[in-house]
Order: sequence, then structure tokens, then C-alpha cells
Amino acid sequence: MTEWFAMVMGAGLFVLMIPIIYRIFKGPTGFDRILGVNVIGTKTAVLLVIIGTLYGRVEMFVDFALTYSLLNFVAAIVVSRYLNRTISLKEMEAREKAKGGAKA
Amino acid sequence: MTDHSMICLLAAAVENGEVGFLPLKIIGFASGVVGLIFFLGTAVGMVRFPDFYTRMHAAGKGDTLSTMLMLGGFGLVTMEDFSVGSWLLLIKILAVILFIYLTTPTSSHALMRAAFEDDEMPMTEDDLKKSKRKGKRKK
Amino acid sequence: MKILSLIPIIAIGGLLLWAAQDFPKWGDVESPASKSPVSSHFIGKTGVDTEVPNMVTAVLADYRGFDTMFETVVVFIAGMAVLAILKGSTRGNSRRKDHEVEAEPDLIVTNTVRLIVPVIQIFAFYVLAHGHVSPGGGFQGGVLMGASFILIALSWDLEKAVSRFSIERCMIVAALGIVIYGGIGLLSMMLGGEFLDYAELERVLPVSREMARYHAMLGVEIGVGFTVTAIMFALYANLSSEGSLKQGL
Amino acid sequence: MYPIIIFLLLMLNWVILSGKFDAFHLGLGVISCLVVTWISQDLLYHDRRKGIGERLREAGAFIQYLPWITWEVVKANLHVFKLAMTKQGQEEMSPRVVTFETYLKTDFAKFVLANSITLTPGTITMLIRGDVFHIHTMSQFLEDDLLTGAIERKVAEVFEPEVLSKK
Repeated sequence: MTEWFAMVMGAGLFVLMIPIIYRIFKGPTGFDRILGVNVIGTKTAVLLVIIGTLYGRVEMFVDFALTYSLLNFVAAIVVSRYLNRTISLKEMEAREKAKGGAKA
Repeated sequence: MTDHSMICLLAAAVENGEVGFLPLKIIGFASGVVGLIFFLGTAVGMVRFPDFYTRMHAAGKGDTLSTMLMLGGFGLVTMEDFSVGSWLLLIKILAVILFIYLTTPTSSHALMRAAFEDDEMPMTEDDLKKSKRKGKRKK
Repeated sequence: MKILSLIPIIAIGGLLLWAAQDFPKWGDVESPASKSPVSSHFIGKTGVDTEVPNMVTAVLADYRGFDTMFETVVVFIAGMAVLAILKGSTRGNSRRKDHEVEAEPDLIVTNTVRLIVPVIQIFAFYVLAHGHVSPGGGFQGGVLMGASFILIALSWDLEKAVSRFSIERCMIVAALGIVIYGGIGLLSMMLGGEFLDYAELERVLPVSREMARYHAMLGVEIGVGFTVTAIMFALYANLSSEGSLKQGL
Repeated sequence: MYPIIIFLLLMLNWVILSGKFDAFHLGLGVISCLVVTWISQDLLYHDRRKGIGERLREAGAFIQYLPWITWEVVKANLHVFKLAMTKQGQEEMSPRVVTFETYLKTDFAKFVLANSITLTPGTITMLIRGDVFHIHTMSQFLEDDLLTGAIERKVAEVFEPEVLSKK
């Protein structure tokens, strides 16, 4: 019964991930893609617990789930920070260009 | 009936060899399925919503509750006996839930702030109406 | 162009999937890996020799102790090389300085990080200390520990993280890890055994020969954890700021 | 005083993670908790002037606050579900950015308020500059709900009751 339930849940998660993968593929901006990756990452933690239920070793796989959700958080922070930084660099370059133009 | 006395009753039922812990399993199954339904809402929202900020609403909120419900459901389902080990396992799963509860809003805020400082302006009501009209005209 | 590159990728993926059919089934007794006498030896003897339930840890830290030791040394050398290359470099910095922006640390992110960094560190120690019974060990624990410092660097800025764990201290801790590892090996040599023959440690530890292996493995893992933590953070700090240790990513 | 509390909290954490109660593993736990307390105790409990009684009251109030916010999360999910799945929800959608100023003073209270706003239906905190919150909302009636300040009052009851009594 439990195995059957775990199988159904895993299959349901996989099916529902398809629209999100579509969003990652299509996404007009980079942020949409990151958002999709983030959602799938959170759901991977659930998938790990499902795999643990199937193998009958949940106490081991819960550790993996915790690590994975931590990794997901770090990834979101890194990406937002990186995009922030690169954007400001781009802005700076534009401003510099404008300054150079004024001088000339 | 308080939760505590109910758990004691359930434990007694298990010891007597009855179907005792079936109720817990049923609650677990139900919460898993409800979580899946909320995740469906997230998935559809991710596709249908018009711009990044509205999609963020779908992702940030749907993610929290559906993950919590699914993990909690599995925690209840795997509750085989009421030994110390299984209680610790349940508490560990609750810790993962707490972790997700804390980090999901934060990461959605961080992404949103990054997008906002990227001069990607959020869609306003007028923009939405315009895009809707355009869609209708195309049809 | 994108579509053109898709064709070989799909072809190679299909080829790999087709080749994967020839693999032995999961848990197949007849597969070459299960038939060889080496694996049956390890499966049968690990518990008797070392009292460690997790075979992977026993093989990594005991049967293959030399290999793991030099892996740790490789990690250390990688850190040293990056430091040596980037430490004196100023070419990147002069250009970079004009673009430094005043981004004040985000209130929500910093408060979340305040709450979760101690939890991550405890989790890292847990992974390190329970490498014997569940998956984990020195490398994994060290990476988690380093990640906690990197998280601090990301949410505030690099100066804050470096003030908590300076690069000099990083190098000391990294070297200390290797000294712990090699020291345990040397100690067992001085007590009459061979290098990294932990069983000889029973003379200084109040336990049996098998438990001496168990405890020595824990010590070795702690050494690996030290090195990996320090090198992780030093690599991040140097690479993200091009050696200047300012501002960061 | 505070280091001892942090040590005990970390020890609780260790016991939950480890699940082994023999002397060897508990000893390892004590050592690692001491190390973590030494490395990063300044991160937790930023404001050290508050007394222990005050902190206990805060913890109790926060535990009472949790069921309410969980119910809000459920409502938020139902709201998103409605917007995504029904045609009427699509019509109702009107995204915009709202700005308001908070009377909360400490950083931690602001952090809890911001995350609570993110979890309640239809609103996400976008930017905090000083006391000013920029919030992205999904529909009109939610915005009114936000501006009356129900969440803010709840958070203030937990962390800064003196601000409320002044008002």
C-alpha cells in the first residue's frame, strides 16, 4: 500500500514538473528560468523522501532532502546576488560610456 | 479529544494488533494528495500567469504549502511503530518542513529584488488589460 | 544553429541509452562486480575488521587510507595554487575598482542566514561524525561547513566573512587537517605498525583493536573535514574577488 | 548568559539529527556544539540587551503566532489556485506595487513581517529601504487588507509590545 502510494506520488510529481520545464525552456527572462529551477529543486527534496520510502530507508534519505533544500536556497541566493552584481556592472559601463560621450 | 490522548489510544491499538495505525496512514495519504493538488495550481500558474512577478506568486506560495503537505504526509505514512526512532524520524521531517518554511519566502524575495533592480518593471493593471485585448483581437 | 547542435546530442544520448541495456541488473548476483572475490571479501570482513557498519567509509579511510590521504593533499595543493596565482595579481583589480557598487546587505536575506548558519554548522558536524553509520564523512561535512561561510560572504559581503575566518587562519586550518591525518599515520608507525595501520593505536586508546580502527577513522575524517572546509572557503574568497578579498561576487 | 541558551538549543538540534543516545555520540555532540557556539554565537540573538523573561515571552508569543500564519499560507494557496484555474480569477487579477511605512523598529521584527507578508495571500515583499516596504500585490481587496495593518499588529504583539501601547 505504502509503496503503491509512493509510486503514484512520484509519478504525479513528474507529470506536474512538465509545465515547469516548459517554463524553463521558454521563459522570456532569465529570472523565469531560475524560478522554474528553484521550484523543481524544492520538489526534488520531496522526491528524495519518496525514493527513501521505496527503498525502506527514510531516515537516510531525509538527510539528503535537508541537504538538497539547503543547496536550493544557496543556489537562489547566489543567482540573485550574481545577477544583481552583473546588472550594476552593466549599468556602470553604460554610465561610463555616457560620461565619455560628454567629454568628447 | 486532545491530540496527545489520541496518539496514546493509537499506540495502544497497535500493541493490541488492531488496524490501529491505519488512521495515521489515511491522513498521510490525504495530505499527500492535497499537496499534489496545490502543486497542480503552482504548475498551471507558472504557465498561465502573464509576467515574472505574478509567476513568482504562484511559485513562492504554492511551493511552500505543497512541499510541506507532501513531506508531512510521507512522515505520517512511514510512521510504522511508535518507537523512539520513528518519532525522531517524524521530528526530522518536521525540521525539513521548518527549513523550507523559512527559506522559500526568503529566496523568492531575493529573486524578486534582483529582478526589480534589473529594471524589469512589473506589469500593471493597464498592461494586463491591453495584453488581454490584444489576445482577443488575435482570436 | 541550436537545432543543428541538438541532433548530435540526441544521437549520443540515444546511443548511451541503447548501450545501457547491456548493464547487469541492479543487485544481480551474476554480474562481474558481485562475482569477483574482492567485493565478497570486503562485504564479509569489514564488520569484523573495523566494526564500522558503513562499508564505504571503511574502504575509503582504512583499506584505502593512502589514497584518501593524498586526495586531501591534492585539495590542499589546489588551494595553495589558487592563492599563489591570485594573491599578487593586480591586473584585474584596477579595472574592477571602478565598477564596485554600494549594495547594502539585504535585511531579509541576512536575517535568514543568521538563523540557518548555526544549524548548517551543526549539520556539518553531524555528517562528519556519523560517517560510520550513515552516508557522510570528512569531504561532505567539510563542504557543508565551507558552504556556511560562503553563505555569510554572499549575504553580507566578503569582508564580513573574511573577518570571521581570515585567509591566514584558513591556511593554518587546512595544513592542520593534513597534519592530523599524517600524524595519526605516523603515530601508528611509531607504535610498531605500518604507516596508517590504525590497529596499533590500541596501545594508547583504551579500546580493542577493532574499535581502535573505528576511532582512528573518525580522527582521519576530522582531518579531511578541516582541510576541505578551509580550502572551500579560500577558493571561493579568492576566485570571486580575483584575489583582492573585497566585495566578492 | 546567551551563549548557554544557544548551546542548549544547538544540543537539542544535535539530538534530533543524531538520534543516538550513547555516551560516545553525545560526547561528540557536546564538542561540536561547543565549537559552533564559539564560532557563530554572535549571529543568533542579535540584540543582547533583552532579559531572559522577555525572550521567553517572545518565544511563547511566536509559537502562538505560527498557527495563524499557517492558516494564512493555506488561504494564500487557495487564492493562487483560484487565480490559476478559474476564468473569474484571471479577470480579477490586477498586479501592482504598493508602498507603505512600518512602525516596527528592530531588524528581526521587520524580517518576520516581510516574510509573513510574503506568505499571506497575494502579496510578496519586493524591497525594503529603511522603514519603507515595497510590496507586489495581485488584487485590489488584498491591498486594502494589507494597508489596515493586521499583520503588522500581529508581529508587533510578538516582538515589540511597547510600540503598540504607545500608539
